[in-house]
Amino acid sequence: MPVEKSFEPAIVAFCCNWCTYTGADLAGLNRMKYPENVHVIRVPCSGRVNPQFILRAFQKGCDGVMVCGCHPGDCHYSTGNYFTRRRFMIMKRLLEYNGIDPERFHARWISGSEAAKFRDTAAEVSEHVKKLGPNVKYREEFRITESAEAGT
Amino acid sequence: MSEKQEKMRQCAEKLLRDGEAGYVIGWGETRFDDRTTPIFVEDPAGAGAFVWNEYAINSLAKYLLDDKYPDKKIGLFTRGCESRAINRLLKDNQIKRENVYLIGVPCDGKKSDRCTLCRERNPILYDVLLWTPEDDPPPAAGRFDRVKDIEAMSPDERYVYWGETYDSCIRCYACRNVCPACNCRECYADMSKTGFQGKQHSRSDNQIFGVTRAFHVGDRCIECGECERVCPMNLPIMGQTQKILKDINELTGEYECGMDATSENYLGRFDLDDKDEFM
Amino acid sequence: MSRIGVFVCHCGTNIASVVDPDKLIAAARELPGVAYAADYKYMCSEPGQQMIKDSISEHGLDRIVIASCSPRMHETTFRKMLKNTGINPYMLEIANIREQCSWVHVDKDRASEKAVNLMRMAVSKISKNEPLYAQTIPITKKALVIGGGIAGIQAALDIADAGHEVVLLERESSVGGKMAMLDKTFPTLDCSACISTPKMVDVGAHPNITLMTSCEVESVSGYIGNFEVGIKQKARYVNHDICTGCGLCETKCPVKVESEFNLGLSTRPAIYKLFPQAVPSKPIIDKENCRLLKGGKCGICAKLCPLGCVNYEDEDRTITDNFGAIVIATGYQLVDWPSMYGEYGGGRYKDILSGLQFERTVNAAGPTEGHIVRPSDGKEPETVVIVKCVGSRDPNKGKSYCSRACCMYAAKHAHQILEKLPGTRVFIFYIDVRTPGKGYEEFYDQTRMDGAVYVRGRVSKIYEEEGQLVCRGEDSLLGEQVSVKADMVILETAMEPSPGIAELTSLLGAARDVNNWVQEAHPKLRPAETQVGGVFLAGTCQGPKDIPDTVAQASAAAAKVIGLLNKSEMETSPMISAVERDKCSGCGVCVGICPYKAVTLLEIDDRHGAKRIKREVANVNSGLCQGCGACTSACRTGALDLLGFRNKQILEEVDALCL
Amino acid sequence: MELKKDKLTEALLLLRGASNVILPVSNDGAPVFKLWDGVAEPCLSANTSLPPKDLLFPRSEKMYDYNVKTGNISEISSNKKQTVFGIRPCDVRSIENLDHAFLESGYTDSYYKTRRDGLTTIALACTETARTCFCDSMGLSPNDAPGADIVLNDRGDAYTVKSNTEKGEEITRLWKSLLSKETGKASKASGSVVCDFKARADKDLPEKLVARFDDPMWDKLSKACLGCGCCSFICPTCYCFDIGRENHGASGTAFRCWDSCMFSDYSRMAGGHDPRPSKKERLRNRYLHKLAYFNLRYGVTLCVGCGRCVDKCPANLDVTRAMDIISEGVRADG
Amino acid sequence: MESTAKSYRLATEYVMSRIGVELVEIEDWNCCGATSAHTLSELMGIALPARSLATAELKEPELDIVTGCASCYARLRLAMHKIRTDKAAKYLIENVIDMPYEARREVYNFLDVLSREDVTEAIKGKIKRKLEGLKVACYYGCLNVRPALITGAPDRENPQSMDAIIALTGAETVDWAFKTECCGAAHQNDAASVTRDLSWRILKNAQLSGAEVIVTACPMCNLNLEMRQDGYRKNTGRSSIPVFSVSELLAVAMGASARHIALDAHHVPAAKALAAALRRSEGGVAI
Repeated sequence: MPVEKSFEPAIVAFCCNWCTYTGADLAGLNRMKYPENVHVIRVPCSGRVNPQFILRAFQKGCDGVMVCGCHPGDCHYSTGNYFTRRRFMIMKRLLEYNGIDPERFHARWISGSEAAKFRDTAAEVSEHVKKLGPNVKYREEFRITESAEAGT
Repeated sequence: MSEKQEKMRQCAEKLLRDGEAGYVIGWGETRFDDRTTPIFVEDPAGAGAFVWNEYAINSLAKYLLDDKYPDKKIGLFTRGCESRAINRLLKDNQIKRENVYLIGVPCDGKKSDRCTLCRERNPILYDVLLWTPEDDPPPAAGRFDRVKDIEAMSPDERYVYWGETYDSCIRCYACRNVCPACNCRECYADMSKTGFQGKQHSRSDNQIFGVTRAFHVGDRCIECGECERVCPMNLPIMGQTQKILKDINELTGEYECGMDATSENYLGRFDLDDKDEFM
Repeated sequence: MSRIGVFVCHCGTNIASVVDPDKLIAAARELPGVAYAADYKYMCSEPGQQMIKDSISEHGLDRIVIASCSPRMHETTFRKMLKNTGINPYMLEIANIREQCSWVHVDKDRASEKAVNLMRMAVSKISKNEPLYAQTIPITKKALVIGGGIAGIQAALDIADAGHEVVLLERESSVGGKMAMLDKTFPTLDCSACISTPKMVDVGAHPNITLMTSCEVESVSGYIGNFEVGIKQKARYVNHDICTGCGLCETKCPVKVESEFNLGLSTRPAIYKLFPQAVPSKPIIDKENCRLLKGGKCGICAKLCPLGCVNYEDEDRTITDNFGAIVIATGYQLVDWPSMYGEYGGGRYKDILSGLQFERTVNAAGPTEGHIVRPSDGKEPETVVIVKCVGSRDPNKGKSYCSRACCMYAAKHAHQILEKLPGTRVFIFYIDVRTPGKGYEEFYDQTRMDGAVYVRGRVSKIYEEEGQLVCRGEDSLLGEQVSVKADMVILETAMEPSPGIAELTSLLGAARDVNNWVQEAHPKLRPAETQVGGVFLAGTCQGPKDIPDTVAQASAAAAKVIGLLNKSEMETSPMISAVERDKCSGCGVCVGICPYKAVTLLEIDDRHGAKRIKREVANVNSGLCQGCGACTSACRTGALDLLGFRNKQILEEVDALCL
Repeated sequence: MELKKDKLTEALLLLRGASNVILPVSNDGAPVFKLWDGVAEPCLSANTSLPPKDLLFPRSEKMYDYNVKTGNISEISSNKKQTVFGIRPCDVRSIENLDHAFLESGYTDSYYKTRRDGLTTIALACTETARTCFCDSMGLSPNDAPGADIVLNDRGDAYTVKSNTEKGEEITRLWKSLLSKETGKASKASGSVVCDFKARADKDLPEKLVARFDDPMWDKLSKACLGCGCCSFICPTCYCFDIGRENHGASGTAFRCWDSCMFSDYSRMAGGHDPRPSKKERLRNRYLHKLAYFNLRYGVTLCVGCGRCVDKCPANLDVTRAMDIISEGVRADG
Repeated sequence: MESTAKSYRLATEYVMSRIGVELVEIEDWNCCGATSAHTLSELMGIALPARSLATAELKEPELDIVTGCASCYARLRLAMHKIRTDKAAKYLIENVIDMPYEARREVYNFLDVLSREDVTEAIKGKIKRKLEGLKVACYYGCLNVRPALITGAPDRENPQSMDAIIALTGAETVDWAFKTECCGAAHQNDAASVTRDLSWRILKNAQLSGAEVIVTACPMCNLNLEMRQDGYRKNTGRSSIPVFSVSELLAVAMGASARHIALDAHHVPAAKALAAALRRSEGGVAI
């Protein structure tokens, strides 16, 4: 068996434009370091994140998913994140109920000034997901069979 | 039994004869004694086709969506479960109350697994009540029992449980088509081009259908159990929606859908003091 | 097939020292739809932009991906650049490979790999982009100012002076607000009425201002530039068109009720002016207390009026008007301390006054003509206790916030007592003394020099014994219990938003904070705006503040309004929600979710089979929608989608990450 | 020839040595076709709730991989050998019908053909019928499966083995050591099974149906229909599919998967127009396809009378009602 | 209740038996640990009352609990509240007391019971003579109302329930400021001077507000307010003021004789004040 390359997870972070995306930019400005495997998708508001995006991410091969927005009360659009909170309180539980490991999905409030929190969250999620290994649950079938065939 | 059946036929006949309703939806017989099928009677003379027995199981409310803009009222035999479904449709702005004539028929329980969770035998909404209300069944202990059973499993066990369940799903969408909470003009699952739902029959896509549908109806489910009754593969579909209901109950207290036509759905509103786990 | 151009910026060495631009270029060329890829040292520079423009015409590109710094930095720059290239400015995506890649990673290979991922995500997303076009909306050149206190007066005057029409709306029968009730203003001690009444007269006389007193907002629809507001004109029972304000009617009215203006310290008739300097200086009849209107026999005022102004048949009316901008200036009220502080007697003791009651007492035009006397027996007090932070900074019983103005007016009250009744002993119980303002600290110092005794601690109980008020509390500096026998106690109570603020803000779609103050759009950078376009904020409706701050904010709000009304039309962002009516079933879940009331149900003509029918679908008002997308996530069927962030665009990004 | 029942496991193991064996096993008492693991007891008491059509026409099937940058396309085909054991006469006929559709009239579906060539069918004649069965009304017999490679008939303690094809002969050779001479008398009534229920499938049914294309009866018949795809997906002869793609950057995979003519998106065209806008048109199309169109094209009725749709329909619709109405000329509400 | 609060007990029994209420003593009850236990250990402070409550729940599952003592009330009520709201505490406490306790029934103080509509009605019917003109300061004690989260008392500063009960006797209650002020009973022994100051100012405010007698709803309060009066007299030069329990006034109004309810057991002579009032109203009825 060939020596396996150490597992690098693919993590997607849906970040609202006004708080978390700004916080992530600030982390850059401050030259903070976090793992390369966290990729930000910019959305106007965490309320824009349709829970179905999360399913799609797991299906297509993401090993971890984050949804980040402004703290409740600070939403640029005043109430968007209150809906986010309800949606993902329910969705997170539903995902876990369906067998997705709790550590693979995280929702977090990160403000535009909380660069360190963004860095820490990215590092923490990355580390957890790395420990769990590649996600196979909800993965697209054809690709799994393909890689399985390629492996044998 | 036959006395009630007679009342139903008389009521339907009168409605049709007086022109109060364009047609009446009820149950009619099939070639098997232990099965009925929904029938739609327009002719007063045909009212004799309605039957009322322990096999009058199918919920009729969803048929109202086939005829959302009727010229005359639609008569509908309405039990507890139908009435909650109608509240669902009213709340979702899918039908107009003045377009239906609800003939209340308190239910005596049917020979169906879907009735085991029933808590309202009597219609909570009707225009006429044909006979005295029945006693509601004792509060179903363990409304969420099976959800608890699944919650007790490990994540991997849960994945296997649902994975195997969805392996046998044939994606016939009977669950969706019978569900009063599934009242979209067009289901997201019928629009594979939008990218949310693949058409392929794979565990992954089946699971995504299951979870997405649960999320779409979870805070709106009236727990009528029709989805499970119609499933040709006997899948525990309500095990998903009830999970959401259970969580909502735990997060904000007593939550039940279809008890009125105005309460906002859980995910359609928020509370500043909602529990927060995302700090 | 789209023709995508990918441009990789080095940002000097900011990007190129960590991320290998060659790798990005090579990877980009492998991607479907990419027709051209190039890199440059500074894409945002003049030559960089020129290079992009040249490539567009040379390679026939129809959409552009730029891998560079954060889109928050240069998205607008590059959009502007595209304006004259024939490519729609929204056919642009930016891959953030600086702030979110080269600056946060060290390992060059991995960082380059991630940059490739981010670039690929942008390329995938842009393959689903579509041209977007900004709409323009006309602007009604007229402003509505809600609230006729000093904030509303100031805002109205500023807007009117700039040449725009203003309607100033006041719930009471006169403008003036709380400032008209005050005696003197700190720290200069100029007479409040002397500085506010001229402004009141000005708003009454300004050709551009329509004063609407005894009015309330009943309904609001529309959006920035185009509000339609229903205003309820409450019945006044006096025809103000002919009334001269002679005051004859007030003299013989047999009814005596507690005066609101004097906070119960005196009485007024049922036909009354709010106070002598009221603007408009014309009376109204209080229908709750008028004998005739309550069904009894009277009619004296009608008989007295030489002009026949009194009309007992008057009714509430609704007036509808259109406005381009709205200013909320509804002010504050003081908390109902008796219901919060049982330990202060819960309102049982007559000689405990609120700060505002004391203002009326010490005011020469007030019920005691400015004599500081006890309401119970009319005697001058020898000892006065002033308690600060009653209801403020008290999360257990009142509000957790600081009411900001009390420290200063407590000092002012002490000063006034010591000035008018030399030799009086004045004790001020305080938690902290906060004096951030010009001349404030000096004023406080002076008050202490004058003899006011500051005791650091809360008063735990006030009770009456032998005709005096015993104030018990702790002197936390001495660490001892203290007890002061006072003849009069003044409670400097907390401010809270005016009643009705919840209803008004929900009509306007504006948000409130946890304490019910109207929420500003941004606490630092947009303090005079709400998050609703075209709705602005002035004064204490936004939070406790003193007069100078109130006036400053009112002028700031006015400046915003003037800026808006000076335009004849405005551009709206095209990145807003859009409805696919075919898919929409009209369930209406989006309506309740929109914080801007931009989504409504609209009845449209349609067919159902062969039948012509009417059905309801969601409709997005492009003037109101701010593009948050919350509605789109709630739309099960996907009939609502957010332009610029469509479902399929985001899904493409997700897919592209997982290759 | 006959195969003693106590030799059945041995016989199946022999088969398993040569190909995958698919046979009905019990799933909570209901028989379902499964890839045999060599251990599970075959469950042969009744027909399976799902037909074995996915052996030839999988629910989802990869067709080819492609790359849009390079233009490369590589076809994917499966030529696994499979033997299905215990398939009933109706399902055997359904495979014959699928053969018509996929292999005849000028078009050969290569994906189907590869699988079909690799498939051997060992049928088991019915010993009793379910109450929803009406195969003998549809021109086939529960007692025989002439289209199968081998037909077994239950004789109590043994099965008679009849080979119809070369593939069948191969198996009898494989089983040689296990087969014995028929022991004359049948110990259990077999070969004389009839369906209790009769549908009215007269010879001229296709023409009659087509003639009544615009009959109001379709309205009546479809009213209770939920518009789900249950009947299509459990039907042994429904073979509609949709083709989709999974893209991964420049490369991707094309696949096909089952579709149902009862679905609202089935006949929707690119511009949004749908010639079958409501369930009335969809149900009519399905019935006509089963009972008329296929017959007019290939000379056999597509419906094999297995009764699965009658059994499983959530609204308890019954295809035989349409046949009755047509044959008797009665009105739908009569 | 057997010794220092004898008259409170006798009067309570008298009143309750007259209106047909049966009080059942909790079998094997134990000290609630009031005033000291919780300062030593929070757990002990809850476990002690919880044990008595658990016993009551076990032996008399259908009965609510009532106590005539403000301190006991505060402790019992806290235990009930804790069990109902804090699952972790419940688990811990049940382990300590080795008994299940679900807190199904309510814990009331004596005033709650007397204020029940049916009880008030019953008392009304049993009042035989009026204490016309007797000026009463109702002293509720701090722990009958505090902390509000636990007691649910509607008004912590100026409660009215006892005033309403006393009004039934024909006596006149005064508006005064110390209804719920701490009397310091908890520190009678360890900080006598604190207790002294606290109780003196209660006595003083009652007198200055025109009260002739003070009425309490707690034996500890009652004892404490009475015992401090010698010093009070000497130090302030004021006269002493009789202190009764709420039951005593009710009992007297219902016709109990002084001997009946051991009125002579009071430290501060008590019977005289009542006698005067009775004389005023009934024209010379002896007590």
